[in-house]
Amino acid sequence: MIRFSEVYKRYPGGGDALKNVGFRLATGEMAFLTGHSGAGKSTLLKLITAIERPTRGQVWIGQENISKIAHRKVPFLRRRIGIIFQDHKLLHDRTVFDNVALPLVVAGLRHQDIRRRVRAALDKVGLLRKERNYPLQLSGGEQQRVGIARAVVGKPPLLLADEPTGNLDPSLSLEIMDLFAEFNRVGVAVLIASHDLELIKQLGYRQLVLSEGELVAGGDSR
Amino acid sequence: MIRFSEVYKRYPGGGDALKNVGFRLATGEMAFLTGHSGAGKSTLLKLITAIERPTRGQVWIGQENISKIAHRKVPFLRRRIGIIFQDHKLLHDRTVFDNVALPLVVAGLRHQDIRRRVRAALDKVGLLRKERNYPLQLSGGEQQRVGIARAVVGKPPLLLADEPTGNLDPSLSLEIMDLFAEFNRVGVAVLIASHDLELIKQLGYRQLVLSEGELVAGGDSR
Amino acid sequence: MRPWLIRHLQVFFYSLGQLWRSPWGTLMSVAVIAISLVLPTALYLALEVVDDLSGQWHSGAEISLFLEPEVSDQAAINLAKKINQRPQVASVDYISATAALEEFRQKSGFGVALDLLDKNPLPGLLRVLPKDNQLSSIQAKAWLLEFSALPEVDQAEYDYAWVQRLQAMVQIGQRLGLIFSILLGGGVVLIIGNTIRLAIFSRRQEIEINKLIGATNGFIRRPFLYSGMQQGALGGLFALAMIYAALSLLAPAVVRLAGTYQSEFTLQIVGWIELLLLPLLGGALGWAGAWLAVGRHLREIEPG
Amino acid sequence: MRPWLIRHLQVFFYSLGQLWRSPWGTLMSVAVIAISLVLPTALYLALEVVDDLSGQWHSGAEISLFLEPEVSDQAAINLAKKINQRPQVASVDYISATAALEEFRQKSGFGVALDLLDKNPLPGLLRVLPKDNQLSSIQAKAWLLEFSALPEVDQAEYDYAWVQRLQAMVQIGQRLGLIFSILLGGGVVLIIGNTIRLAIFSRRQEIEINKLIGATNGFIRRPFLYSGMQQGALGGLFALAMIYAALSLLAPAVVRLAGTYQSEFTLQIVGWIELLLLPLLGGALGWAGAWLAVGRHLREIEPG
Ligand SMILES: Nc1ncnc2c1ncn2[C@@H]1O[C@H](COP(=O)(O)OP(=O)(O)OP(=O)(O)O)[C@@H](O)[C@H]1O
Ligand SMILES: Nc1ncnc2c1ncn2[C@@H]1O[C@H](COP(=O)(O)OP(=O)(O)OP(=O)(O)O)[C@@H](O)[C@H]1O
Ligand SMILES: [Mg+2]
Ligand SMILES: [Mg+2]
Repeated sequence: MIRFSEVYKRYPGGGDALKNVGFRLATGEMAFLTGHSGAGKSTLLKLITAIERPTRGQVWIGQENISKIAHRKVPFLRRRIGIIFQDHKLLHDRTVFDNVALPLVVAGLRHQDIRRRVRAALDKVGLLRKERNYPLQLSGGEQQRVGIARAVVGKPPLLLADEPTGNLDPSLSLEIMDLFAEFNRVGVAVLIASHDLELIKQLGYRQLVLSEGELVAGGDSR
Repeated sequence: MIRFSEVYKRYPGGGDALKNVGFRLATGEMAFLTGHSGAGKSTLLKLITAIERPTRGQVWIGQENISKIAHRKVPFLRRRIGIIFQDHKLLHDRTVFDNVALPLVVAGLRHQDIRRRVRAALDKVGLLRKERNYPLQLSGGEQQRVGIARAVVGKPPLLLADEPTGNLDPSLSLEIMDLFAEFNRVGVAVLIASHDLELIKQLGYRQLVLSEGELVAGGDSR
Repeated sequence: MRPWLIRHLQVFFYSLGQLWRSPWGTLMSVAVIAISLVLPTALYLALEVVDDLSGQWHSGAEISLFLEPEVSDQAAINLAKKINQRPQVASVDYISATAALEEFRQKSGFGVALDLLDKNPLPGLLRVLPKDNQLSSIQAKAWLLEFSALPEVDQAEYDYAWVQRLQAMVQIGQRLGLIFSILLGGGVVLIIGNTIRLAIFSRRQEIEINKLIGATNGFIRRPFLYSGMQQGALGGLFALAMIYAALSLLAPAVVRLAGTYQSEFTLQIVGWIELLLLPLLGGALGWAGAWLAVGRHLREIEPG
Repeated sequence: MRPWLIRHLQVFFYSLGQLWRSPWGTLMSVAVIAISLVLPTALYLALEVVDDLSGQWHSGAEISLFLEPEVSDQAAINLAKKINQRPQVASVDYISATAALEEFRQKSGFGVALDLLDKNPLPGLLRVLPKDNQLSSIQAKAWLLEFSALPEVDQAEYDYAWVQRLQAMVQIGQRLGLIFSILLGGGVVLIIGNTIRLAIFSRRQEIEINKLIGATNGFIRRPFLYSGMQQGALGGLFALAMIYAALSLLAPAVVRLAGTYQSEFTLQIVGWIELLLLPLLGGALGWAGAWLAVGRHLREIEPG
């Protein structure tokens, strides 16, 4: 599903955020990405979604080399990936329903289908009764769950999450992780950046550990 | 320092976010505010900073009843409180230095003083070498620390934090909490909303526990 | 084909709804656009009116043929008919000596003085109006030579002063028209472009999120284009209303003025059908302005 | 007092820097403001020019006194002096019978015809120019009665048609002026207000954060006010340049036109000192527009 091969990322005017990173994530696999603050976790996820381009090396998603993907192909790449952001990235002037519906609207689904799938996704994160609210009327944890619903509503084969439980209490965090595991069981590949080591240990999936931009554990066995 | 007395908060079109909340936080005291997602932690902090007004009851900061504080007095109330937000709330088009300097500029300090105190605050959170960067060039944890530096730079007698370690790895979380404890030792009252029960237990300060808007532990002994 | 149409209609009504939800902002943008459309239109109408009036006044650019005193009315009329057959001549008027004196009396205000005359000192007169309104001075001289050679004609004259004046006025009008058109055409484009530009910035976050979720540039561009078009069209409608109001205010005064020239000119001449083009024009300009602004700024906004 | 001043200067240069950092947006806003300042100024200048020209043309609104044929030049001049002493009379011209014939010849274009006359049929003429440019028709009639009673005067006449025409023109000019002033005045306020309004929305987050940190409304308002003022002033400068360019383009044509009226009128009359007020006016309008927009929208933006 994902393959990094000798990937380097240097931001203009900064040191190397990623150094010689190589790993594979199989189709339908689930893994955690950990490491200290500033280790390069978010950077790695940004390379997968073509928000940033690698300075050197190659990033493959499925059969596609996205290190040099054409600009007009990027939207279609992103439609195949569900992304959950550290800071939710919700539209404050639209209801929860409209926020979750966004990927389906973008993909051009029919109105009835949108309605059905959005409600199913909201139900899964336990926010069906808040569908008419606006994001600012929700607590931080509720906003996070709206973001998760939006990421899964399009049934993408790959799910990326950047600290999805950062703002959730422990029991809710576990619930959300279970949700990811559930998606994983039906064949979705999942990669979650997190620093909740406790929880990760508990769940027992593969761990990719970054330190100072280098993959120090869980990468390709070379 | 802070006194809540029979405070109710109902948002328009929602249930009661806070119900009959009463507690005191002494000058120079440090406490944690915990509870499940949606319990009302952020709402409670918003009442202290006059972002929201209580539906019933009274909120006192020092000698001031801020349940009915006049609009033009609100800015001066907020200058006495350092606030750390769940989503950083940094200005993306200004450098780290300028972001941290903001409260001092607002208060009208002299240029030399601003420079000295900003660098001291940045040093404390370990970001002095990033003072010329823009927030988007920082990792999530680094942005969080910029927010902390901005909150403490004005040396306020009261510090509020809404999940300040939500996006930090455990060791950095501990560091940050130690930082708060340090401020507390020099006489600053600190109130931190967090769900990192592990860490809170470890630190051993008072805990105010909210559940469904009610204060179920750590409040006034009536 | 149908889902495609539905999607466009959705965006159309969505952006119309957005405009409706911020009525003050919409009103401001629309008013600004309307004003910038009113001004060139007013200029265009004014030029049309001047053109029309000057057509009625062109009689000044005529050639006067003073006939010999012995030429009879009948001979004069025959001559007039002969001249009228020339291809470049629009019309020929015969003014007999008696009629000339009468016109003279009225035109000059020297009525009393003329009563003192023993006999009519004026000759008969043929007024030749050329088809080409602005006879070049070379042409005019050729005509003068030719006409004065006719046996019935004593002398031929041409009102140079009037022609010069007219030409100078036309020149000023053209330059003014050029300057105003540039200013106002640029104004409309700038205003709509600026409005959309700022709208893009105030919806920066929305654009970023849409890009992250896999929206194509076309998808993101669409609501802005519709919004620009709708604002432009609304501006055009407002402009139409303003011009109608202005014409209603002006009409009585213009009719009074025209009356002093014995002219039956009224403002009804204004092309109502052309005015109905205003909303269409506004919509097209709005679309174009939005397209420019979106093209420039959409690329800048990338999620980081 | 000094730190206060320093803070204001800081904000001034900060917002100038902001403008400089987004040159395209600034250029657009400034150009839009400039255009909206140019148009009323052009109107004002045009009205000034017309006023000036019509002052030179007012000689049409005069009273003509036709003298009895037996009145000598000397007697006529004495009468002129006597009439000139009246308080309401601006000037009196004496045109002798000979001079009258000569003027006649030139004005009418009937030069040849007049050569046929045995003797000068025209009487001497006094042209009385009233001080009040627009003599009401009642006043005019009273004067006519009075003058025609003088023994030297054969008949007194007044050019009603010209007066009517002038009044109708003035009326149209005034109405046009009113309409244009309303449109353009409203335009300037709307444009600047709109620009600032959208600027506020695109800096919504900044405002929210500043409020959270304890900034007073005055503190938040200040950069917007400075920005509005600076944009307005820049717009005024641009407008000044545009008007200068337009005048340079127009001047030759106007001089040529004035030449046909034997007038020495040039566009130098235009008030250059008044034009220098444009940047000041622009700055003031910008400040006002920003103040309105900020006042309306600052309260809306509250951290939530
Ligand atoms: N746009 C950018 N420009 C310059 N430097 C950047 C940029 N984005 C990130 N960096 C730097 O790259 C390094 C890695 O950042 P990244 O956001 O990937 O860390 P992270 O592992 O996600 O940390 P956190 O857990 O705090 O979110 C950091 O040192 C950061 O300062
Ligand atoms: N502006 C608002 N309008 C309506 N309801 C609101 C608003 N803000 C919060 N709420 C509701 O009030 C309740 C308490 O919200 P609050 O943000 O205080 O929770 P929290 O304890 O901070 O949760 P979290 O840990 O997820 O941040 C929630 O049910 C939320 O939906
Ligand atoms: Mg990160
Ligand atoms: Mg919260």
